[in-house]
Amino acid sequence: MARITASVYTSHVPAIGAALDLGKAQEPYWLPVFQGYEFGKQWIAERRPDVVFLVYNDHASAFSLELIPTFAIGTAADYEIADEGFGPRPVPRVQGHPELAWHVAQSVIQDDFDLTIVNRMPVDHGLTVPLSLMFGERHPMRDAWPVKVIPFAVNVVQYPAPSGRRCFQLGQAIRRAVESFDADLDVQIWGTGGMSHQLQGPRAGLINREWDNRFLDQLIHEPAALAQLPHIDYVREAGSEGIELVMWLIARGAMADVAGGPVPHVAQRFYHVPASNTAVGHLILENP
Amino acid sequence: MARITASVYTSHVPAIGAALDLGKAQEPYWLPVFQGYEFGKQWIAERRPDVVFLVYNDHASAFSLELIPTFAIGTAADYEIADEGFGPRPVPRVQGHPELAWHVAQSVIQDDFDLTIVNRMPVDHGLTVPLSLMFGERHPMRDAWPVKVIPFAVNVVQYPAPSGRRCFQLGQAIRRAVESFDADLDVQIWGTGGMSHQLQGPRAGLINREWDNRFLDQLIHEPAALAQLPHIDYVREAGSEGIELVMWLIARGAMADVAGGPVPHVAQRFYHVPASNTAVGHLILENP
Amino acid sequence: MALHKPYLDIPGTTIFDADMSRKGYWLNQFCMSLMKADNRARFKADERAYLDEWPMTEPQKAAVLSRDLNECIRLGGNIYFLAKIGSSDGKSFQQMAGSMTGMTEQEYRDMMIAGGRSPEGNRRLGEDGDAQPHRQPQGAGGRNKS
Amino acid sequence: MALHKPYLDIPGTTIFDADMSRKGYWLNQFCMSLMKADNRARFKADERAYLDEWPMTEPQKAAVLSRDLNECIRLGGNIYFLAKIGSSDGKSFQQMAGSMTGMTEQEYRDMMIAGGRSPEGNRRLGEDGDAQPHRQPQGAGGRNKS
Ligand SMILES: [Fe+3]
Ligand SMILES: [Fe+3]
Repeated sequence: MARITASVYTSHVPAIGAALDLGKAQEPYWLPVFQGYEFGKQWIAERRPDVVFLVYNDHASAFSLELIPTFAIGTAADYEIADEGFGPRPVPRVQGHPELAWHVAQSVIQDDFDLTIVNRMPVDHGLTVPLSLMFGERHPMRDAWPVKVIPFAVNVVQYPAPSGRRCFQLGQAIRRAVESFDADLDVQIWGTGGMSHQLQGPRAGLINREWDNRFLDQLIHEPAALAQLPHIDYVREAGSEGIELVMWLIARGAMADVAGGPVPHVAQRFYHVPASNTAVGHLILENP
Repeated sequence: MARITASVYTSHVPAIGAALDLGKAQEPYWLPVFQGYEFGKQWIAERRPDVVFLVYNDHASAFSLELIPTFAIGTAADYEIADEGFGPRPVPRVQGHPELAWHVAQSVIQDDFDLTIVNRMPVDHGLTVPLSLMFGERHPMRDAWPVKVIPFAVNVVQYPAPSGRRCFQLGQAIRRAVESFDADLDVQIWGTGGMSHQLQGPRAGLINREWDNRFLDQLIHEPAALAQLPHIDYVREAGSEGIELVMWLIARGAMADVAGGPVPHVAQRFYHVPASNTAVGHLILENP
Repeated sequence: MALHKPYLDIPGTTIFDADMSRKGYWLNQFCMSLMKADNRARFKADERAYLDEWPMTEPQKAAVLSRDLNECIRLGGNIYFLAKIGSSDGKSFQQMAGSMTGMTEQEYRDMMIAGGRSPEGNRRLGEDGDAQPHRQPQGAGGRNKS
Repeated sequence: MALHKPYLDIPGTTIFDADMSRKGYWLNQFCMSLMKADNRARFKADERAYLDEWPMTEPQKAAVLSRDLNECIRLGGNIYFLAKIGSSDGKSFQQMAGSMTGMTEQEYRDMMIAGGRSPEGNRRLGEDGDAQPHRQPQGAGGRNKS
């Protein structure tokens, strides 16, 4: 049977991708950011999963205003890298896991989540920056990512995003689906985006260090309570783009303790301000 | 406040559209079909709604396998007529109601239904045949449909379709959303598709008159029980394409009695076999 | 794997599930392209050449060329997609559906006018209805065979 | 109408809700077109001519031409769409975000390095934080004004 071994949480700031791609990772501005991921890179090298179920949001790359899915699951065999306006990031294409993706899609739709199934979806920095942070630089042609990826895109661009409560419930359904897949696979679920940031208007640049750290505390210790937080609190406290943090609740909902299992082990916790406009947060939780 | 005044249920057989468009409505084969809608045409002329919330399924017209939304709500101002392989049906374009559509979209997403919002969607026979049946022939250029339409597309092509239970709950959420819209609008909700039919394989042509009529009975009198029917029962008893009938449960869920209001009045009930491959069923339920 | 398929015991019926959808992806996407008049014209002008533009399997292309809809479905086609081929040919949905039974057009039409195919004996494999595998093809198709 | 908007009391912030999305539909779809290199080249070659291909309002076109992102947002633009304009110009997201505050690039960068904008006084309209309407524009933009 497949199993969820761990969940990883990380911001997916586009400037982090640009810093990597332009060889700036050693500059004083960026060094502390990448140092925060040194542990994660070693950790994942030692316990490489077969599949990463990667929860992220599309930033008007695959989805325009023509069509806005609340939840979209990628069931394709591979995914091209989106051109976000300056050419695609120089990273390998992303290989999917159609069997598991379809299995999860079918299972959670039958569990009353109204997914959109997607077979063609260019993936943007929301998905590729976390891969780069955890797996380091990869040549776009000569290398490949060392894992299969199931992209799971959440709408957080067009109001209203799904509620934290809904995301947390979805995570639980995803865990049930993964555990009913009858191949021997190690699966990690990643929640990306956030932490506090606002990219627009006179309030651009908002950072809320206290709120972010409370969010990390609660995510670890009382996720069900955190999942009740209304949308307006994210925006008011963590900036208009801080709403991306609801995606972390999907990954958290998939951990064993939520279904009565053991409490997860906190393998890594990291917080840094700033990366460009954004507070960077990163957690690794292991199912014991 | 806006209110749901009635629900209309009807098959949306493409051949019915073709019969109308080719002037065959008076032929002996088709006459009994159209006679079954004479009442509805008069009824709706007398109590024309401002908006029809039209639940239907796309038949591989707007949505290919690239992207398959479980539930898609149209929020556009207008919709082109799909070319299903022999040119678009010669009927007027469909005018939307963006304000109410967005209101419903926002409300039901916040009510934990994971809709896809769509602003560009050619509409096929699933949507236009019911309009033709209820409003009669309309010239594609000189005429317009006499109502605004909110297209609501449900996936019943790619297995798994949403469950009857989910559809019935969604109808309840749609009713709450419509009733919280603060403009004075009469809204009808239509559920389309079905009844028993199978379009594929050696079992093509399956019709189950007894099952269909029991479905109509239950839809009227005990919809909550009917909503528990599993997918497999539709396929086994009403043919592989009989699964379209889950869409009727969305419309039924939006009726007042489901929320503790008065029992609906059955204004019309009609059943006829065949139209092409399909059993035609038609109901009109009024909220008293 | 591990996808629960409670519908496999229904005779003469293919549910368009995940496995079929993956198998038939390009076959169905080819069909979808026939919604554009230009593509229909190109297809009709040289079917083989048009099919060769698509990453379909050879058996899928052969099934399209011979208009064998049962075979198309076996190879992952979905009837709503396949219907675009029939539409391009000027065929009605009744002609397409009937073609999968082995009946002549008139036989199928008569069956429908008489109330359609009965569900009796056709609910589960192993019963004795007219949609069961051991009774294919039906109608004139069956008589020609025997 | 009747859409509940609990977020209207947050200063310096526009939530991309239904009304904004309808207002900005073509502005955002224009931005989306800049994801293709060909379109970027055509836009850069003659911005006005490229904009005229889109059913945008004149104020929307003017806001794009002058790269006034606050105005673009007021007219229905969403920052993730508008970012395609900045990318076409070779601007970073930090430059784009900073441009909406009135600060110079260096001022905005310094604010971020110092820990970012504080939420204090910026949670609700009527407080006295630096994102409040009566304190705009900020930084050098504000000094130039006064
Ligand atoms: Fe993001
Ligand atoms: Fe249909």
